[in-house]
Amino acid sequence: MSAPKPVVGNRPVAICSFAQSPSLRRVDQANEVEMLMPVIAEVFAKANMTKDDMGFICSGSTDYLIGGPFSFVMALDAVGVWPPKSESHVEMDAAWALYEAWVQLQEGVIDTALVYGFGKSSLGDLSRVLAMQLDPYTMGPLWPDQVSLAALQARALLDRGLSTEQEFAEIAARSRHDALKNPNAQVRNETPVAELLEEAYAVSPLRRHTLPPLSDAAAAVILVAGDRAYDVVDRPAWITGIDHRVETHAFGARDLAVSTSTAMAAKIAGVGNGPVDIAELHGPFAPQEVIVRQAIGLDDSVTINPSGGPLAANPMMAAGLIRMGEAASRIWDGSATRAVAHATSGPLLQQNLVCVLEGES
Amino acid sequence: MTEENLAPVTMLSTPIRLDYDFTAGLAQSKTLAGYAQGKFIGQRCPKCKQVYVPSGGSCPTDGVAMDEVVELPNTGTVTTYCIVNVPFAGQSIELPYICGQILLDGANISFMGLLQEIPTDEVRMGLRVEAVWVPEDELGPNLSSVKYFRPTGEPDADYETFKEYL
Amino acid sequence: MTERCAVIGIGQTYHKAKREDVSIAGLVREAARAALDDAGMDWGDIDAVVVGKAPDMFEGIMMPELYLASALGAVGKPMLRVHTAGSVGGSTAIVAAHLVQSGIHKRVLTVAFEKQSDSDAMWALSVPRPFSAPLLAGAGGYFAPIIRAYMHRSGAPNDVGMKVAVKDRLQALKNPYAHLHLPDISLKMVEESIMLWDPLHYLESCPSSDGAAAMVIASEDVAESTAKVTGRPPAWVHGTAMRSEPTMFAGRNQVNPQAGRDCAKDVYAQAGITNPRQQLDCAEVYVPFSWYEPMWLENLGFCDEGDGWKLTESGATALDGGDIPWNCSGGVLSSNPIGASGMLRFLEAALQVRNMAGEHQVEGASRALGHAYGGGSQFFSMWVVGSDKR
Amino acid sequence: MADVVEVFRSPHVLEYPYVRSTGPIVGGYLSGLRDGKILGATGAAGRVIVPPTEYDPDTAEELSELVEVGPGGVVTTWAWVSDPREDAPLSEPFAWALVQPDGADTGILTPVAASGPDAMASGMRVTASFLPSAERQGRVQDLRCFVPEEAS
Repeated sequence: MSAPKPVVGNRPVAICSFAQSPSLRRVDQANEVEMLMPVIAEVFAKANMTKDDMGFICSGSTDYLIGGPFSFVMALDAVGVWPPKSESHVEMDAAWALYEAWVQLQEGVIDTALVYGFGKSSLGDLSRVLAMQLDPYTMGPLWPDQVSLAALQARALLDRGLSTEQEFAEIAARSRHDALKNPNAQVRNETPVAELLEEAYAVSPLRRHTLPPLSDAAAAVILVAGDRAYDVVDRPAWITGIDHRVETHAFGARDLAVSTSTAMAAKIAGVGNGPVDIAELHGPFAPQEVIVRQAIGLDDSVTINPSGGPLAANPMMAAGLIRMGEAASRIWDGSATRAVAHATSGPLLQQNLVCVLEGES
Repeated sequence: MTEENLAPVTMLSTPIRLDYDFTAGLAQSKTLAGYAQGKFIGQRCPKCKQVYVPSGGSCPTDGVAMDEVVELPNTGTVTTYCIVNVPFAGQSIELPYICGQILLDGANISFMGLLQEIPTDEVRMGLRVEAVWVPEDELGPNLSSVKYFRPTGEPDADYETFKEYL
Repeated sequence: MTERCAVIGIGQTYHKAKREDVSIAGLVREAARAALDDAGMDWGDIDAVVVGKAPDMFEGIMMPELYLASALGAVGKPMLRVHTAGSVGGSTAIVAAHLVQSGIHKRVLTVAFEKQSDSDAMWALSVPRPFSAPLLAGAGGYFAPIIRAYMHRSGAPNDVGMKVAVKDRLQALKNPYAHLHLPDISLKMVEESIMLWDPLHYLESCPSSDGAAAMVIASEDVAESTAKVTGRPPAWVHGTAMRSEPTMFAGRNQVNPQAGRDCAKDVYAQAGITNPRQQLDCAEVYVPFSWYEPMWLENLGFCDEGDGWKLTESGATALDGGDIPWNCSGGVLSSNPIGASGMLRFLEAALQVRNMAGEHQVEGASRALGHAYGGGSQFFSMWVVGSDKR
Repeated sequence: MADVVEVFRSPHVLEYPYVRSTGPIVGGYLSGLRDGKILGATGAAGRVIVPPTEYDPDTAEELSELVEVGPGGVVTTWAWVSDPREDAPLSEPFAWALVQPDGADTGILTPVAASGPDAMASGMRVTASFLPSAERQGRVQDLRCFVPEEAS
């Protein structure tokens, strides 16, 4: 057995364990630490490892979900960083924490890393919280809500003839259907497309089914470099390419119907170097899935979001990492040999990460 | 129509208000329920056996839930302290005042508490103190139920007994 | 394999209580532009951007690096945002260094900032949460009892902290970027300043500043070719380390935290340092309250436990005549844009070994430590830089 | 086990009156709005960016020249809000839109006051509607919204 040669980086690194808490509209019995703790325990148990086996720990979270500074500090108690650990945190989706850990693993000094992310959308008014991301001088004071902004992007896509409301509904129906097989998903049902299209607009042209749910959840992943990966899992999900890019924040100066940063990241990550079996995409709103899929260059043969994707569960700060964990799971169980995972951050797909995972064929 | 003689804009006021529905979580709620009854409720880690009060939900060194509830007494020791002379937002106590790190008897961690009924120049490390609770009808699920700590009059604790908790 | 990397560009703002002449973008840009100029580069030369700052509540913008992407020339590039509390300026530089050491990129711009005047630092650091303990002591009140514990343990005389406060402010007079320039600083002036959190006087505490810091970190080949063009030497990174421990736990040594000792041990091992006092020429160490100089002298192994105050008292840590000068720039006690404060330490260490520190240059400095810490003395980041490759 | 303990909940308000220094470009834009004018910045290759950014969105070069654009413009994309949130800029149903003012090459995020979704279309002409001059304070809200051109 030998790991496929990576396109980006020199050292093969694999996702070897993944755990997540069920996405719920409101996790009330647990604070952030309590929501995270069982997830950390599970990700270690699955790998038959402990915190003492970790060379590095990196997390992703944001203070505005809880409305107070240093939420990542409290969360550390879910791991128990004692004796002291080499540890870092990004104020980004944990997919970028995984990237930071992957970079360190490239150097060959350490072989293992724990990555986790958590977020509770239930505590605040997420639309208003996310308005805090906007240019504080010219956009923030208007408090535009995230659904309206996504609707602007959806209209740009429709106007260009690149998608249809029918397609949005098909994406939602497929996501809910696939989520039936995912016990951690939140929106799981069989709803005919025709029925979805009868729903009223939340913000036109977005009907309610095109919106991601508000979710509370946490997720964690263990990365292992080199042959040690085989000690943890029979068929490691090797990261053969990973890259991320950002666009301008001035989205009035962008073409909203396309995602140039996703396309760039996909190219550098080498998505086009071989066939893709499945892709886990983090376009939280249905039209954004269309944009991301086109940017990555995935054709109709690729199974999109077999987990149900973000339309079935969208815990902030963890949803991107969950895409990577879900994609890796398909490699482990043999249902895919080459998978793509995508994560996004910022208003209207401003920043995007693309990762290619491969198992030996 | 135009006011050409106005000075150019250089400053912008952007008030922010976000509303949250905060949840304390399971472990913290046990401690909070104790405050509402005028009691200190701590939790013991099943692995390291240390007693934490208040508890945030997990043992900070072991990363496991602390399932065992431990009721702690009203008395403890001041491990260290500072005297606050600076006014800041949200403060409601007359300056100067003493903030002590209080190690309750039977606990393995100290927390910050207000010290009263002792002049600022008489406070010292090792001082024995007890909690004074607010009247029963004012008790609530928060540390404000403890009005303050005051000296018990016992001899000071030996430095050796609390030096591990600094 | 860990590839060699070096600092080839350095920039910082003029730190002030309020930088009302610029927006947040204007502030970070000032430092970033200066770092590019130093490296003889332009925006297009940069492969990736790593941004760091402390809590977003200082500026009231969630993930402000998103809004700053164009100002930092990050469009079309990878951009990361680090947040590790007060140590973040150091951690950010370390993340940037890893992007080069891993062989992923060759030229990385790293920037850290805080524009504290947009709000109030005391408020932002301690936004009260429901059910949490009432706000009893304020920011400095967290550290004052720990300082008292140190004084008790070490038997240090009461005036050691005041000596640090004077020393660092005198050194700040030699740094044009420093926020506080107090030409009349004296022990008497510190002693007569208001006692904020007994045992801490007002002048023994850091200011609240607006400011930014930036560096260009490059691979070995780029560093060498750049130096040939600019004539300015690189600062080679000899080692980097980060360590974290929980905020509170039973038996925690808050005076001399294990995470700090472990972090120092790791970074010294990478840099081949066995005796930091002898082998380092100077150090830039995060000292936001005066007493943290003697405490960190011990934590970082510059002396035995309990002896830190003796080094300070002997003048060993002074730029003027000391054998191991600490915080020649004036340190955090003279400029404190929180998110940037750690990077300023890292950057000042690099300036010293490049022999570019101007009036506060330690003559012939060839190896220096940069240090940052944060949270409840629980997050540490450190690097050792040198004028020669290692 | 979990259901026997009462889990405490509490409202929590995060509130602060941030005051920001604008720098000359953003300050120039806000001064213009106060004067009832829309200003853009001349960016790389002569592209006019509005609201003006201090640095070119693509090339990062520093921008310094402000030029007046609008008040008329074109809707490039829009979203109909039939049930405005409490914090929405208009209390009646309205459209969020990107409007590209005449003479500009990018869009402003702005409310458009229209009678209904049927009165909205990408490509439609709109014109700026400012607050009365006495109410303008030098902030983005001074540009109250855009309105369909025939209705102005």
